[in-house]
Formats: sequence, C-alpha cells, structure tokens
Amino acid sequence: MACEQAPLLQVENLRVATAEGRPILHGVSFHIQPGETLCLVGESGSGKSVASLATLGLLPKGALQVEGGTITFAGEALLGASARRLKALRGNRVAMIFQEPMTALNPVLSVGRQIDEVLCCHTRLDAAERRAKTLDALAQVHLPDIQRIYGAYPHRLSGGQRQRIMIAMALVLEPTLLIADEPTTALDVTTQQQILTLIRELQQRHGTAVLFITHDMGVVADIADRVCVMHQGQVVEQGAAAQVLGQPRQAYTRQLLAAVPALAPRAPRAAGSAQVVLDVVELSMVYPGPRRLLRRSPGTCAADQVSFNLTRGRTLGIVGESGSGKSTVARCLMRLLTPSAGAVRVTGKDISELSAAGLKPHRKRIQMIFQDPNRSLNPRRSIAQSLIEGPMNYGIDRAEALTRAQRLLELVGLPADALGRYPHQFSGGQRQRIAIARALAMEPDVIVADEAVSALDVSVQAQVLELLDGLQQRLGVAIVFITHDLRVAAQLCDEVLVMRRGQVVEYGTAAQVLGAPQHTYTQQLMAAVPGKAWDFSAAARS
Amino acid sequence: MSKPVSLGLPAPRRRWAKLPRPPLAVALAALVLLALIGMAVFAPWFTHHAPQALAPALRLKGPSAEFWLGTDAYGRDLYSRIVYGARVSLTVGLGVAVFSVAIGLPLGLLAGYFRTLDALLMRVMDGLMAVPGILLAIAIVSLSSAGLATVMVAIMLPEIPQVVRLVRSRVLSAREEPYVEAAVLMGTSTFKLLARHLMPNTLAPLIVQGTYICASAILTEAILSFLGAGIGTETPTWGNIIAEGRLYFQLKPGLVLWAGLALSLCIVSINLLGDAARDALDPRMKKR
Amino acid sequence: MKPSRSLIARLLLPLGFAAALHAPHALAAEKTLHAVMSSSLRVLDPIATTAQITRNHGFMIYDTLIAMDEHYQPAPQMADWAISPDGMVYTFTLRDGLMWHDGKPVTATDCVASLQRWARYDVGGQLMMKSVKSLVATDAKTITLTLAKPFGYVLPLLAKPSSVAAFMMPERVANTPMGQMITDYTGSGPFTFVAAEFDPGNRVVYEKFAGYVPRPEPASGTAGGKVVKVDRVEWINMPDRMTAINALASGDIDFIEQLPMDLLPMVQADGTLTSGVLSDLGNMTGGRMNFLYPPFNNPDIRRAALLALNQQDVLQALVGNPEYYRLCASVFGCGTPLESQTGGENLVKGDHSAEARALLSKAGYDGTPVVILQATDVPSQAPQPVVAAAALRKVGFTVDLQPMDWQTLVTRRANQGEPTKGGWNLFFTYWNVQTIWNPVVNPMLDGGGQKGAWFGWPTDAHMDALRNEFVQASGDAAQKAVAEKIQQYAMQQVSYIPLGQYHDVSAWNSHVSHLLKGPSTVFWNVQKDD
Amino acid sequence: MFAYFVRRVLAAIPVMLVVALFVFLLLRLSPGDPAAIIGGDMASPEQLAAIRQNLGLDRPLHVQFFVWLWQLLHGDFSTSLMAHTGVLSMIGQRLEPTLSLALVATALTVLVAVPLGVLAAWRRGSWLDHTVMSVSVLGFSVPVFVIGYGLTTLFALQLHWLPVQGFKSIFDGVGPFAYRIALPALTLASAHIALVARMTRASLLDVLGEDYIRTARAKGLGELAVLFRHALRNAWVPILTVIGSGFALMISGVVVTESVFNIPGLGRLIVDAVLARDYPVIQGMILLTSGVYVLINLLIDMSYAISDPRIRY
Repeated sequence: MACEQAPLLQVENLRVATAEGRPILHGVSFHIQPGETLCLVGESGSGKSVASLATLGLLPKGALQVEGGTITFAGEALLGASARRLKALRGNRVAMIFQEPMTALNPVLSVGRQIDEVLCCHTRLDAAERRAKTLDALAQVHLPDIQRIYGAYPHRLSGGQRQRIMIAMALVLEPTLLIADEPTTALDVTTQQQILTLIRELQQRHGTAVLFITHDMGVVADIADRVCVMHQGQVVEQGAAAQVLGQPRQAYTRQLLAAVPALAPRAPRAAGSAQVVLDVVELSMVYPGPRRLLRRSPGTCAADQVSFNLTRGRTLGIVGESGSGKSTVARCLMRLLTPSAGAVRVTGKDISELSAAGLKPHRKRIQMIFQDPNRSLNPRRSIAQSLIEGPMNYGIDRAEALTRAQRLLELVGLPADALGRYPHQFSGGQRQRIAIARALAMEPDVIVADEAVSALDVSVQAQVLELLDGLQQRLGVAIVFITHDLRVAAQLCDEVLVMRRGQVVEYGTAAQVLGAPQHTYTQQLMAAVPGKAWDFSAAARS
Repeated sequence: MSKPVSLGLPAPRRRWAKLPRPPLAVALAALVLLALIGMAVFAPWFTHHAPQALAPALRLKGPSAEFWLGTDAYGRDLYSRIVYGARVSLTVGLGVAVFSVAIGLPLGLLAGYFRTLDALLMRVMDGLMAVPGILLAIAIVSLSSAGLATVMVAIMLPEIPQVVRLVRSRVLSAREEPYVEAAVLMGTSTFKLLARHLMPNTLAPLIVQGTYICASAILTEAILSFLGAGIGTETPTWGNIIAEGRLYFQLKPGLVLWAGLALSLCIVSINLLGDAARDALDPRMKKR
Repeated sequence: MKPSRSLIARLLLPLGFAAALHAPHALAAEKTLHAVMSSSLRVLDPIATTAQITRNHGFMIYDTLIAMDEHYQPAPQMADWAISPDGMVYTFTLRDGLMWHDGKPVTATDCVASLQRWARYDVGGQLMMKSVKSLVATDAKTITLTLAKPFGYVLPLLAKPSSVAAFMMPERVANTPMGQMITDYTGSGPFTFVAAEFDPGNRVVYEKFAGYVPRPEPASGTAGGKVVKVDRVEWINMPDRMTAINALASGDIDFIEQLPMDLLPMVQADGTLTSGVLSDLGNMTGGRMNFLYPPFNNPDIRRAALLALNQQDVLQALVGNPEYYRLCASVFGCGTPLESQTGGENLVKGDHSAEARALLSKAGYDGTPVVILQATDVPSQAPQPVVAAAALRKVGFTVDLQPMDWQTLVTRRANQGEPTKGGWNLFFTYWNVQTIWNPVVNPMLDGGGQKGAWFGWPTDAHMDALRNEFVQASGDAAQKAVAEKIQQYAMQQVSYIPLGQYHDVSAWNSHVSHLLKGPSTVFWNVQKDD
Repeated sequence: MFAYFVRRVLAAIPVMLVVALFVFLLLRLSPGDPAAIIGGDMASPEQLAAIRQNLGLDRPLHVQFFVWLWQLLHGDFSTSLMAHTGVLSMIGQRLEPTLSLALVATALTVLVAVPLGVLAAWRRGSWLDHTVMSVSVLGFSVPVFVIGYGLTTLFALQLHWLPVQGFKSIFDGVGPFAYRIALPALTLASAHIALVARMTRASLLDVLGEDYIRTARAKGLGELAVLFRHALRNAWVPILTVIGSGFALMISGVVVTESVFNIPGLGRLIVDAVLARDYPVIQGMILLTSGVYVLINLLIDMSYAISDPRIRY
C-alpha cells in the first residue's frame, strides 16, 4: 500500500442529513490514492451513493444536505468550494458514471452531442477537433461503427453500448478520478464482464483512480484494490481487497459475504413424487408487430417451442439474460398472456386455450410471485385483505380465510399482527414474504417466481431463498424459478433451463447444466459470473 | 409494535405525514371557500333585500347604507344578488364536478379495461371533444329551456371525455401493476378488480381534476351568460351578474368587479386547493 | 440556441414597436363612412322580410316610386303621379335618367313586376290588391293602376318607409317566386351593394352609384334628392355595445345607429361626439297575451294584468333616460294622427295594483301560472318581461318567466299549444311606430283567430268590423272617430299592452354632418369632413 | 410515419361523421325556425311555409341529412340560409382573423409561459415559484371578458397606447397588424399562459429528477444548458399537448374575445349562426372545427416524434 503518496480524494468525517434532519451519513471517512480502485460496498440505504454524490456537490437540492466533515480533492477543499469551481471540476477532473445506462443518457440528444457537450464546456476546441476527440473516445471504448453511433440516439443502442458511451463521456477529458455508481448492476452478466474489463483497461491506460460503488461482492472480488464496507451510514470496515474479502474483521462483513450464494449447484435431491404438475409442450409466443398501412409487419418471436415439465416438490430454474424470453414464458404459464401455440398442462389440464371463465377453476393451481415487492401488493389494501381475497374468490368464508392467512403469516415468518397493517409499513423482504404467503393461500401446485429475489439485498435475498426452500419441503409445491442470477439458480434449483432469444439452449439437472455446461452460451454465462473464483463462504467462515 | 427491520428502506410513512404544513395560501383558500359556501347556504341571514326585488326607479345607484354595493340596471340590490349568486354558481361548480366524475369514472374504467369497448368509447369521446364546448352548451341550452339543470348538463358534457381519458390512462398503466395481475391470478372477478384494485388508483388525480372542473364550470356558466345562453336573470348567478353589468363597465365598474371578485376568489381558492391536493396525493412528490 | 433567439427577437419586434410603427393610413382619395347599425344584416331581400335592418339595406340600394317626406306626406321619388278625378285611376310617370346598377334603364315593366311582388308580401299591399282592378305598364315610362272599388290608401302604402317598403327591382329579380329570396342585388338606388366584400354578421359594403341621378328637391325623409356625398359606406356589426362606443370615440367608426341609452353620458362627456334622435316617431314596446288559454282567455284577467303593469317601471328598466321615452297608452302610438290614450290611463299614471288584485280575485283567477317568454340575447326585449313578471307577481299572478334566445322565442310564440306544453301566455316585443300607427297595419288588432290573427290569436268579429269601418271611412275626421272607438275597445279587450314609446338615440363623430331625420336611417346627404 | 398519418386520417372520418350526425340532430331537434328569421316579425304562416319549402326544411330529417352529406361529398358545403353566401367562403372570410389571433396568442403564450414555468420549476418552493404559480392561478380565474375590458380600459382608454377594437390583416403591414392584435392576443393568451406555465413547471419537475439531468450536471454543464437543452427538451411532450389543444380551441373560435375586440372571427360566425339557426353554416363550422381538432391532435402526436427520437410511428 502506497501510503507515502498524498491521497487523490480524502473524505473525512462526512455527515449528511435529510432536510428534516434525519442523519444519512454519520461521519464517513475514506480516501483514494491516484490510480487505484476503491470499492464502496454496502446494501441499499447504506449511504454509499450519497457519499459519492456529496463529493461532487450533486446531492439533490432541498432533500439532502452536508452537515459537516471535509472532502479534499487533490489538495483542494470541495465542501464550500464555489458552484463555479465545482462545475469546472465536474466532467473534467472528476467524472461520474451511473447505474442505469437506460436513463443516465438524455434520450432526445444524439450520443455524439452529449459527449461533445463535455468538451464544449471544459475546452476551447473547435467543432472539428471536438468531433475528432469524441470519435476517438468512442473508439477507445471499443464501440463498432463509431461514425454511426456518433449520430445515434441512446434508445437505438443496447444497454452495454450505452454504458460504454457513459464511460467514453466520463473519460474523454482524462479525469484523475472516476466515480462509478453501480455501473454494471443493470446489465446482463456477460455485458457486465465486458464493461468491467473496459474500465480496468482504461484505468490502466490513463492512470485514473476509480471510486467504484457496488453491492455485488462478486464484482468487488474482481476489480477492487481496496474495499470500504458501509452499513447504515457508517464505514464498517476498510482495507485491501484480499484482506477484507479474505479475513473480514467485522461481523457485518462476514454476514454480507456469507449471504452470497455459492456458484456450485446444490446437491441433487431425491425426486419425492412422480406426479407431473406442470407440463409445457412446444410453447410459442409471437408478439404482433406494429401495424403498417395495409398489413402488420412481422411479429417478434419471444418464445419458440419451449418444452419442459416439472414434478411435485421440485424446482426448475429458467435462466437467461434480458430479452431471452424467460418472462414471456412465465406469463404464458400464468395465462397472463395467451400463447400463440403449444400447450400448458397444469396437473394434466391444458389451460393454454381456455376462456376467462373456463380458466377460473384452474387459476388457483398455479400462482405467481413477482419481482418488485413494492408493486406486487396493493398499497391501499391491508395485508389481511390481500391474503383473503383469493381464497374468498373460491368460496372460502371470510373467517376461515382469515385463520388461514394468520397461519400463513406465521409460516413465512411474520408476526400475526401484520394482518391489520398496510404494505408500506413493511420492508422489501417482508413484502416478498407476504407475496409468498398470498401465493400459498391459494394452495397451488405450482408457484412461478419471476425474478422474485432480484430486487432484494443479498442478506434479505438469502433469507427469502431459504424460506422458499423450506416451504417447498414442507408443502411439496413445485416452483418455476426465473432468474438471471446463476448463483441463485445454483443454490435453489433441481433442474435448470437456459434460454436465449426465445429458444431453449440447454435443459437438464442443475448439476449437469451449471456444473458441466455443454452449450457455449451456457459456458459464456458461467464464465461471466463475477467473483466466480472467490469462495465467499470460506471467507465468511473465517 | 416492533420497528420493522429496515435495511435502509425509507421509514413507513402515513399518507399525510409527509405533507408540509399547509402553506398560508392554502389555508386561506380553504377559509375563503368555506366562507363563500357559508354565505351561499345562509344567504338570507346576510342580506335584507330579496335578490329579485326590483325598483326601476332606483336603478344604477351607487353604494349606500341601503344598498351596500349599489343597485343594478333593474334597481336590484347588487350585494344581495352576489350573496345569492354564490348559491347557483357553487351549485353549478360542485354539481358539474361531481356528475362529470360520476359519469366519466365508470366509462373510463370500462374503456381502460376492455380493449374492445375502448376503441368505440374513445371514438365517441373524441367526437364529443371535437365539438367546441361553448357551442355544444349553447345548442343544448337552446334545445331545452335555460334552467339550472340544462346549463349544468351543457357544461358537463364536454368535461366528461376529459374525465374518461384521465381514468382510462390511469387504468391502462395500473392494469400492468403486478398486484393487479396477482388479483387476476387469484380469480378476482372483473367487477371487483375494477372496484378494488383499479379505481383507487384513479381517485387522486380525479380529485384534482374535479377541482379544476369545478372552477372551469363556474367560469363557463359566466361565459354562457355573456352569450345570453345562461341561467335567467331572475336567478342571480355570478355569471349573469357580470354579464348584465358588462355594459356599464366603464361607467359603473362595480357592477362587474364585485361579482368578478367573488368569482375569482372562489376559483383561485378551488384551484389552490386542487394544487394542494395534487401535491399531497402525487406519489412522485413523496418520493423525494 | 442562437438561431432560435434571433427568431424570437424577430417575432417580438413588431409587438414592441407596434405603437411607433402605427400611422393613421391616409385615404385622401376615398371617403368611407363606417357605421354600426342596430343589428346585423342577415337577409338581403327587403321584400321577403320585414326586418328593419333589411329595410335600411333596401333604402341604400333600391329606390321607390314615391316616398314619404319628413312630415309623413307622400312625395314623388322615381315617379310623379296623377289621380283621376274619381280617385279610381292612378298614373305614375317615371322620371328621366333612372338606371339600374348594371347600366340598363328602368322601365315601367320592371316597376309593375316589383309592385306585384311587393303586394304579395306586404300586409297593406295585400289589402290594396283586393281593391285593384289592374296594374299595368302602359308604356316604357308609365304605370297605370286602376281600382275596382274605392281605396284611399294607395299613396301612403306605396310611399311608406316601414317594412315592407315598395322597392323597385329589375323585372328578372322581381319575378323570383314566392318563398324564394332574391339572389341578384341589382337596384337603382343611390348606392350599390358590393357583394364581394359582404361578410355576413360582420360587414356590409356599399359604394356610391355613379349613375344615380338625384331629384332636384332637397332631401326630406325618403323623398327629395338622394345626393351621395361619400364614396363608400361600410356597415360594421359590433356585438359588444361598449366596444362600439369606444370605437366611435377613437374615430374607428363614424356613426352608431342605436346607442344603449345608459351609455349616453359617455357620448355626452366626449366633446368630439354628437348624439341625437333621427326618427321622431320611434318605437312602441308592449306585451301580447295568448287569447287561447287560461288565464288570459278571460278578458277580466287580461284587464287585471294591464292594471298591474305601469309604463314608468318598464321604460325605466328598458331606456332609463326620461328624455328619450314617453308614456303612451295609445294602441296606435303617440305623435301619430290617430293617437288616443282612452282607456289606458292606468298604464301611465298611478299605482293600480290594488285595483288589479281586486279584479283578479273577482275574475276567479285560480293560480294558473303565466308563462312569460324572455329573449335574453336581444337587449331591447330582455328587460320588459323581468319587470312585468315582478309586477304581475305583486298583484297575485303566478309567473313562470322562461329565458331563451330570440330564435327560440320566435318559434315558441308561434306554438298554439297549451302553455305547459310548449305554448305561452305572454311575450313582449317592440314595434316601429309606423307598423302600428293605424288599424290597417297594426297586426295586434287583427281578430282573425287561430287562422288569421297575429300571435295570440284573438277571435274578435267586433274588432274586425271596426277595422273595416275604418278602411271605408273617408276623410281624416271620420277615420279618427273610428280609431277612437278601436282604441277604447282594444283597451277593454287588451288586444295588447302598450308599455310606452321610446326613441333610438344615434351618435356620430363631429366630422359627420347633415344626417337626415326620418323613419329610416339613410346615408345619402350625409357629409364627412376630413 | 406516412402510413401512420394515413391511418389516423382514415380513423378520423368516422369520428367526424359521428360529430356531424350528432350536431345535425341536436340542431334540428332544438326549437328554432330559420324561416321565421328570414320572414321577419310580420310574416304570415303561408309565407313561412313557402320559405321552409324553398329551403328544403320541410323535408324529413334523414333526407335533409343525406342531401347535405351528398353535397358535401361533392365538395359543396352548401350555402347560408340567410345570406345566400357559400358556407365555405363565409368561413374563408373569417379564417384569417381567427388564425392570426390564435397564432399570435399562442406565440405569446409560448414566449411568456415556458420561461416562467422553467423558472418556477428550477427554483421550486422559492418565492419566485410561489409568485409565478399564484399569478398563473389568477390568470385562469378571471373571466376572459373581464380581462378584456380591464386591458382595454388600461391600455386603450387610459394610456392610449393601443386601439380599442378592430382587426387589420397582416398583409396590410406588420405594424398595423400588431397594433390591432396586441390586446386581443394578450387577453386570449392570459388564461393559456397560466395553463402552459403550470404545465411546464409540472412537466419539468418530473424530468428534473431524472438520471440524465444528474449526468448533465456531473458533466459540469451550466444550469441554463441543463434546464433548456436537457430538461425542457425531454419535458416538451405534455407542454406541447397543452399548447396544441389550446391552439385547436382558439381555431374553433373564441367568441368572447372576438366580441369584446370586434374581431370578425369564426367564433362569432358560429354563435351568430346558432342564434339564427343557420344550419348549413353551423354544420360546416362543426365539420371544420372537428377536422381541425383531429388534424391538430395528429400534428401534435407527430411532432412528438420530432421532439423525441424514441417515438416512431
């Protein structure tokens, strides 16, 4: 560790509070040396993003304010610096990239123009020079056909390309510090891997220091020189990456590490029952294309002859990157969409062509858990109302439904008094438990969980996965688990089905598919999982 | 009650808890509106002239102890007319707001939920919107007699498509919400789905829209009076007081301005309350 | 951003410098008189309609055979006349130099066709034709009218300036079938109609007709020399009456035909403006009851209603300024040859509400609501119903005042159904005094019932007999005596309720002069100085 | 884009037919007799009947409707019952004043309201915001004729800066045109300024929380560039909608402003026609206004695609 050198960025005892005075950061301190990568790790609400935004004076006005502490950049105090001075530093000496490449680029300005703006306001280059420099920046982030991309609008580009553009924009003036706030979280694993490689490459080329904010321990393991763990507005532990990940000193750090699911597939379970509860045969779904003057343009095939089956008490994982068609399959199973072709047999009955009325008796056999716990419960209805709605639709009287709801809440580990409360009074993990209870209230044979833990922090995610596993063992329900996260799939699933562009690429037991992938695409996916080389459970045990 | 084990999630919030204390303007607006409603309901207590009592010999007199704001062109007490005028104007405003929401809400729900109905219903609504509202109102008023009910119907008709559109757009976005889909999966009937899960989503913007409809209905009544298609002069409304007084604007501006002041105060208040309601009910406002 | 900023600047420029750039456009060559008339010209056929504005339009572009001077005496205009000693043959001789706007000469044949068309539409003309044996063009310049039986009203009818005046049109136009309106606006009057610039509801444009040869006598009423002293007259319709006065004060317009009386002080306070009454007879306002249905099928209740009303209140609300109204209980109007107040004294003085109440209870009024129609969009007809409703209520009537637009009223009042089923009991309007000034033209005195009578439909053989007596009476004194009887009887029966007479006040800019007094607002003789 | 345009135009036809039929029935079922206006006060029943027969008003309703529709299909908008002038030429005469007024008022609205709204959103919660918003509430709380009279009294009668009434064509010179149109345009714009300023503020507030605004600030851009180049361009769609529908409303005629300032526009034409029951004029006007409404909505929708490259038709 090169301590003799003066740090590039020094944050001392930074305190930030909301406008109402609720503290968000309680005296946070960290520093970055020139050229190094510091990972700021923490779960949501830990204050890691706030700390980075405060550095550039970008805290949302009127909502958050700095209460105290110092931020020094290259020997210059930033807190208290004039707005003009901060403006001169931003984009020039210190650049930032953000989590959502979808929303971080202005949708109505061309890509070239947005990069050009940076040059425009920080340099005195003329238009031709700026254009040349912009094109050069685009080339450096390995974008193809840079002339076309220069004039393209963000919505024409893929998520990975957009993030490359964000990086090009950030690095075009060769800043000494790059703040990257969860830059790969919204990306598919393979893209994430490419972006991480790119950041590392450019960092080495330009000697940029990187403040990398992430919640993903795998990413940390892959890129960090040093790690700073944050929890509830405080720095819990910091140190060299190998040390923090390898020999964590704090319980919280260990807890975080322990929650990271292992990539190794779970031990095969004995098949309990031979009853096939869900049988999907050559399911296809074609979305109609936009209407032209006289005819429709050809549609998009989101699912192409997907077949699989599931026996009672087993878990099938459907994995794939965004756009692979896994959610379409889920919605077809639920008959939220009517499939274009193929059959969906739930406990033997084909529901793929039933009318709304004919569907009703079969609805309860298959239930769903949604991704976003904030939106899957009606905010205006109490937990009890949400839980008894389904059973009452099927003729169970209110009192009995309430008793059942009470029992289910206990089953998912929530206090009984939760019944009278409303969704906003619960945390995300708790809400996901309620959603599980709601699905179970219907006594289904199959539960489809569509990215059911993706929106949760790792520690909560671990608890919910554990709960699902436990419930399955107790109730014998079959689960279709849809996820983009191979670690999660490995931990939970008996069988795994890999999808790509609507087609099934590989389908087999978890051990086969994840342990010894045959298809190159599956191999690529496995290779791209961040931190795959690191055994987190070992570190957590230490 | 145990504190939820929050991992950084925002603290539970009560619906109104995040509201900053109502700014002075909003408090004032509520006060003004209450005063106007009180004035309308208890009009006889505030006046000592009947609003219709005419005395042509005393026409167009200036303010006096007997006639606080003077008399109009028929020698009627302007003050009494303005006080009683609050009755009709507020009835028109509230009535139009309530009825157009009551009619537009179910139509909007149906249009938003049933694709097949949507196309037909929205074409009809488009057609209704394509006819200039004032024209429609004049036509309807002359179709029937120019009574309170007719005027209200005439003002209401062009408002309904707006409500339908609003409700429809909310339903269209809400029907994609996972909790709505969850309800579908639990076999909830369409009626219950609309009533329990979709309708509540439309209420907040509807309240806001309702206040705007209320305000614009009062104004439209005034414009109809200006065009001679409003409520008859025997029933004082702010609209017809202003419309009848407009000839004297340069000679006796009070004939227009006092009623205009009451009208504007009322509408400013309603609008301010509408804005406050929007800020309070808008989920985006709470996010920050 | 730069181009858009300069664009904004360019857009702002005219606004910012508007006042500076404005220069009164000098039109030295052409003298245009801008006039705001009392209503907008909708119908262009002055024979087919009785609308006053169309009559005024008629006097702009058409001429009449004979005219009425300012003392209401017939005088030659296009033609001189001779009457045979027995009074049975009228010979009209066209004067020289008469020319249609298309340049063709006016012939007797044209005039005969025009007279025939006129006689089909005009009430008086219809009456006259019943006594006419023949009406022919004896040569290119001579028209001969031969009576079958004595009829003393030929000249007054042909000369009358009130609707419908006997305007002369080319034969091809006059042959337009009944019910169809003319579409060819060729006349022989002092102005031509500029069809290309006609914007209905907004503007009517007339140009001086260069080929018009005025009579040598000075102008008087519609008689005398129609000497045009401006090049162009534009009638502009201004729906907002206050705007019109402001426009007059600022010189945008030169003349307002009908000033809202309450705004007179604004004109009087402005030194550059003049106001005055151009028509000395003015208008009579009044109410007409429906004789078919209770309560007003009972003459006592009609009389009670008459007693309940008083002209002072109505005229105060309608006109306001006592200088311009007069109380008048004569069914023929006041200042007319047949004026008589007999039987209407209560209308003009004193409070008779006690009397009315007594009569009402004596007549056994059962509280049947009186449906009063009110046209809210016509300022000269809106106040009467309101005042009347209050007065009727005061004496014990139940009143249902129904506001509506004039068009609805026009349709409603033609409805002979029950008042509760689309009919009515009472409506108010006003008449140009010349349309009521004798029993021949006064529509309210027609007792022809549901078939023949005017709205209200009284069936009154006695009244019709009296009217016949009037037509056959010869000599002013004899006519006057019959008229007196009619007046008395009409008041008894309440043929209609005269509510007083008032004048329209016109206003003009002081550079306008030599406006002619008379029954119709005319624009010849008018001078406009720079 | 073209296919979209054609499809939308085709889809508008049934809407306009429905409107035409609706208005036709509404008119014919309401009391009123054009013959009575044409014949005047003293016309006899036979005269009225003759006039009705002549105008075809005595024919069954459906026949009248189809005759009108048939003529329309041949490009004939029929003629005014009263003035015997072609409906199309009557509308043509009134189009310029209305169009001028609408354009100037809309331009005024955009120039004043958008910057005000941006300012208010930028300084959200400040006295500036409160002032702009309060004034704008006032803007649509005062009846338009009161605003008109007030402005006339102040600017024309007291200060003598501007004329009280009238309209001059822009072809008579920009100066006189602007001189005459300033007050009516301001009157007309007042309520719209209020509305657009509020919409701008609301729409901008939505956008100001977006990530790309943070990105723009993080790039070191100045506030003006952030607000106008980044925020406003993204907030434009709802603002454009309000401006566009306001414009459509103005085109269909603003009878009150036209009356107060004596501008011979479409609003007065249609109200006069309704009061006179001049059916062909009313029907023609309704057809025109509903057509304009449909067209402007279409243009607004298509302009979304220009202001936002994500939208494709």
